[in-house]
Amino acid sequence: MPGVVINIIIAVLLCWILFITIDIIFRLPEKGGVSGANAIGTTIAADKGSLNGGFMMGNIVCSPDASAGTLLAACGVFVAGIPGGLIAAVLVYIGNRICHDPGYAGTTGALCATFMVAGAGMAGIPADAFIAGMVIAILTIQGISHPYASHLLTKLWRIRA
Amino acid sequence: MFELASFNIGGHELFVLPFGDIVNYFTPYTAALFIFALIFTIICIISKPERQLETAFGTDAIYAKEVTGKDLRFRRFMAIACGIATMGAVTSGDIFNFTLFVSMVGICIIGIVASVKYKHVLNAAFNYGIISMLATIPLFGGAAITLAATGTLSIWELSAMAPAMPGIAKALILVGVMGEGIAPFYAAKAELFRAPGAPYVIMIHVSSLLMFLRVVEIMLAV
Amino acid sequence: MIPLYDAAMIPVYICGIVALYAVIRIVTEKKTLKKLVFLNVMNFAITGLIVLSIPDIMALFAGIAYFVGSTLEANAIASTYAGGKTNE
Amino acid sequence: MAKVENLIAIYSVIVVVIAALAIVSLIVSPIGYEDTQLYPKHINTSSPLNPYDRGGVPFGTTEVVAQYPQNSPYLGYVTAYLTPLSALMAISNQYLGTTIVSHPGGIIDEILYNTRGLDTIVETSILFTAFAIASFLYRREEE
Amino acid sequence: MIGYLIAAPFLGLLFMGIHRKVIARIQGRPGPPIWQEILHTLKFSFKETWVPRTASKTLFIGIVFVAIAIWVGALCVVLLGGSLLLLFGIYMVQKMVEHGVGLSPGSPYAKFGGVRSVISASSEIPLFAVIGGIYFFTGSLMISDIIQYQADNGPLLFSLLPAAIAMYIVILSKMHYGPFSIVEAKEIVSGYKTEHFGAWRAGLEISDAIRTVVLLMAFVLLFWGALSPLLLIIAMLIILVSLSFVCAVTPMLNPYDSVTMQLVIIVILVAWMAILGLIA
Amino acid sequence: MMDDYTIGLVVALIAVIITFYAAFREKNDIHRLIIADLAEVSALAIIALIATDLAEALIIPGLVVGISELMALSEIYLVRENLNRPVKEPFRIEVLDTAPAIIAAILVIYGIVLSGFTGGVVAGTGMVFYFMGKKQTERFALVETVSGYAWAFWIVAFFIFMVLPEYWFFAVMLAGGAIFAKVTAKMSLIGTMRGEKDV
Amino acid sequence: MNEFYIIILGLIAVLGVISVYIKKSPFDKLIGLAIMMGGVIPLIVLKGYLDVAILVAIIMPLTTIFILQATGRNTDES
Amino acid sequence: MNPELILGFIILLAGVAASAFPRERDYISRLIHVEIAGTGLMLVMLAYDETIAILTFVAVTAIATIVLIRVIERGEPCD
Repeated sequence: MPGVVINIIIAVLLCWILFITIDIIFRLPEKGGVSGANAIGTTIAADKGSLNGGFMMGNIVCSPDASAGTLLAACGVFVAGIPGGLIAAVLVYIGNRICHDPGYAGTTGALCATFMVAGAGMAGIPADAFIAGMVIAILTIQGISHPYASHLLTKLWRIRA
Repeated sequence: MFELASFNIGGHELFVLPFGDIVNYFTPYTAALFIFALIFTIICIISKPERQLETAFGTDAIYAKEVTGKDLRFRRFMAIACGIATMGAVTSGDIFNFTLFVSMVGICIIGIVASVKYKHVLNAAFNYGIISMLATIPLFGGAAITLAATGTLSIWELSAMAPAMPGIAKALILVGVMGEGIAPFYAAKAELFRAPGAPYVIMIHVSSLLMFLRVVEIMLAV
Repeated sequence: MIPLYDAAMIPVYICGIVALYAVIRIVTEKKTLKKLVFLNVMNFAITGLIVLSIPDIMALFAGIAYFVGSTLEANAIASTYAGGKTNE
Repeated sequence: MAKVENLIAIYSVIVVVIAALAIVSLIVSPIGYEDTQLYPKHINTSSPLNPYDRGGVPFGTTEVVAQYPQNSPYLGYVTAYLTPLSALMAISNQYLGTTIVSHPGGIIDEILYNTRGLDTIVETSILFTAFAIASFLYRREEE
Repeated sequence: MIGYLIAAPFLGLLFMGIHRKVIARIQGRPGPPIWQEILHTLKFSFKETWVPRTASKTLFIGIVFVAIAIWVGALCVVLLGGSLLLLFGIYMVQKMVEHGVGLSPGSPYAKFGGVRSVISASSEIPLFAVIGGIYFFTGSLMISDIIQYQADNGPLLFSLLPAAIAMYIVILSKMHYGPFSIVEAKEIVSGYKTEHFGAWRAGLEISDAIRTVVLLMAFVLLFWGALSPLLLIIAMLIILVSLSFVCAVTPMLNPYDSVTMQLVIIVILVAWMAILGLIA
Repeated sequence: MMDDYTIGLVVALIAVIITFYAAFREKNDIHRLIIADLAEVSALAIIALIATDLAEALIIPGLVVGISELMALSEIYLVRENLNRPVKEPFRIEVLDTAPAIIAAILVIYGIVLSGFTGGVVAGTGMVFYFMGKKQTERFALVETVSGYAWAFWIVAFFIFMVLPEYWFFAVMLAGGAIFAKVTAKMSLIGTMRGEKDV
Repeated sequence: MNEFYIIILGLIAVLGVISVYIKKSPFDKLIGLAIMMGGVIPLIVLKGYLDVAILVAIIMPLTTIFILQATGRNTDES
Repeated sequence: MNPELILGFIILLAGVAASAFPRERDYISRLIHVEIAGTGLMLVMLAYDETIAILTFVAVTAIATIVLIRVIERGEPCD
């Protein structure tokens, strides 16, 4: 029982770092990809938030990005090992095209996450811990407090820009 | 192989036409209804519509309304479809199949008048259409209750086990048929019947009356 | 005797509770666009639930179909709410 | 009764009354569910054809409870047959039952096309008629 | 059988003549001779025949043949002891015939006649009460079975009086000059028959004649039982004369009153059926 | 105590009563159309309670009747009110540029695998979505012709079943394929019939 | 295990229904619909009918998009 | 009675009631409420394992939606 909890905490940290890094590398916080993401960003900014963080949150809502890639790759590894992760990456690519997203953040995220989860599996952290971990990680960004999360994301974005 | 148990309603069966589980049959009664439908359908096929005389208001002029071209072909097609559906309904030996034919008659009735361009006719058609759509609830509901309560839909089997069909189902089917064929029974304003094109308009009346006669027979037989 | 919890079930519990939490946040949130952000959390959690319930390759497909579908839906709602294409 | 618009209200009242009577009579004396139904279901969750596995021999007979078994000597032929594609799906995965059975050959095809084929004919004719009405009106408006 | 078929039109036309004569006498007029209707029909048969220019030709002609055919069929059903339901089916098809005759020429008068015949669709509903009552008592709808039942248990006229009254009213609504004959009221010329001339009109008259015979005969057979031919004709005559009395002393109702009257009758009958059902 | 079926039937009948009560109070024609759509749901609920394979075979015709009447009635309504174009100015959202082609492809392929009526409707949904993303109306007449021939093929297949049952395999394939083509064609017509020529 | 799933999913579905009913704007109603489907689709998966679940998950957004075509852009400023 | 069936009945009744007595009288809300009833029906079918019926029903509902949308977007706004 405590082992499971520790596994999940480690998974949360790994997922969090992975998807934030990839999203920022792919310039998600720069601007909203579609008009919906734009609108979400400005709404969050108007509500005591920060604009760039808001754009990134809007992009996460409107298209499968690295966070979705991580989750789905974890799911893929959970059901079918590394091939499952690759299938998930392909499907995330299709999902990106469906959602009018020109970037490759989701696909890259899925590929990276596949190897990360598979590697962690050898180190003793099962894939289902990563699924739970990713859910908690996205909860910290999207689900607790939008102003703080957006400010945090904007700070991280400043580092890159 | 097939023996109609309730032969004292419409006579002994003359001819059986099996389509899988749905076994259509002709008794003297249904055969007579079938022939009526057939005659009126043939009349629809071969006759040209009349030119209805109308007086134009304000003048003494009398002009003839004509049904021509595409309109004519469309309405003839609808009337024929209506006739075929009626023939199916009167010979069907299966409750659900009967309800399907009845709802087809309901649609065809709307179709026959739908091409007329007068607003009041279209209004009547729309309202009857809504009713015929609402009437599918009691129709299908009645058939479904019959199936659940007796384990069969065939009129042959149902008539053999006599009062097995629940009263609820009978009432629902009766109301449903009334809804699909309500147009002629609400003729006080006679919107539908003012539409020109006598052979096709008569088809409306023929089909709903025959449907009604048939449902009375089914209700007595099962 | 059903145990109160099962160590292998902890991910499922986490997903379920997060989903429920997200739903409650959606229902209590006032602004439509911010609801969508919480909806995204719910999608993650439900996808996790789907995949964790049946470990099979088809469940992966189902999860991804669900996720992409609801993302598309969120995208469409947000874009329509914002008024469609801005340029042209 | 004076206006055609009120007809729907009148009809609704009739149906509401009958449905209310039906509920009352159901509560007083439930009509009960007949246990010997046609084409009953039996669920076998471990089969790849999950909700629709009815057993039987391909190209042979399958025991299905039809209304008139004597009427159709080929009853049950369609039920157990799998096309190559559906056979492939069946061995590759456990959870594709609906897709496999909906593919040609399966109990629903058997019922729809063979034993209750007339229903399907009527049903498609209804669709055809309604589309004829809709497309006729639509195209006349276009001109 | 053939003999009956040939005799029926003449008998019917004679009955119609008697009907007119009785009405005239009650109203204090001399009235036409009783063979007037026969002469009438013969005269029409030899007149020039044409089809109006606006008419739908096939329907205009075909409907006349349909009218004759259905009542010949009905006569066969009654004579052979067929299904009562079939007889009433034919009775309802008559409605469509009137409608078709009225609509086919395209003339407004005929059309009004046809539309009015549709309005009086409510007059058919008492028939179902009759059917239901008879089926309830005898357990069969074959006329032969009903006659057999009456031979065993006595006439149905007394045990099923309301049904008999309903059927009487149904016959009444089909008689000329009756209170419910709104389809041929004088304000719309000759109702649905306005445009049918010559041989077509003769055909319609013949079908009317056979109809009169069939309905009267069915009434006697259903509510009294089998009789020898002579007694049958006398019984039919008695009913006819009683009908003529009713026709003579009542005014013709206007369409809406007529429908209302029929609705009242329906309500009474349905109530009676409900009571019957409750007792059983 | 009541069994499952009776409880279900009571629930479904309550739904029917509510539906008809709504129909009784409603005076607006579009609202009436929507209620008619709701009515289909109540009707199907009663059929679904039977819970055999036959029930499914009955649900499918029920659905067809509902959708076809709805279509005919909506067209009659539009003709009666003389409504030719949308009152609101149309606008585009981004996903409609990319999503329809991919999703339509998925649905059509899956529909072909399913075949039969179900497949037809699934593929038809995909086609409707595809045509919604398109700007010009497509070749209406061609689609109609295809569906007409498909219907004829299905009738042929039915008679093979009834008259020459030994060729049942051929008949199943023909029926499944023909009904698929027919339904897909009919359904995709709805997409073209949306007819926004000015967009 | 199943009890947990069913309680959570049932709650989600019912909350979705309630939220559809009490919210006024059509957009909020559509979000409520999405919540409800989020409760229903896993129930289909739990029964083992994955192909059905996939199809429902694909067609559900289509229905939403169809409805969105008629809502038009947001008009109330809130 | 299995839980899907109970949930299905609840949602079906809730949906039918909601679309019969909507809080706002505009077409779109009513249409969305009809979707709820459809979902309830879907659950009932699921409880009885009628999966092909579910597939067909979902697709037909989508098409019925667009048919109604076609009317709504051309009709007069109602209040």
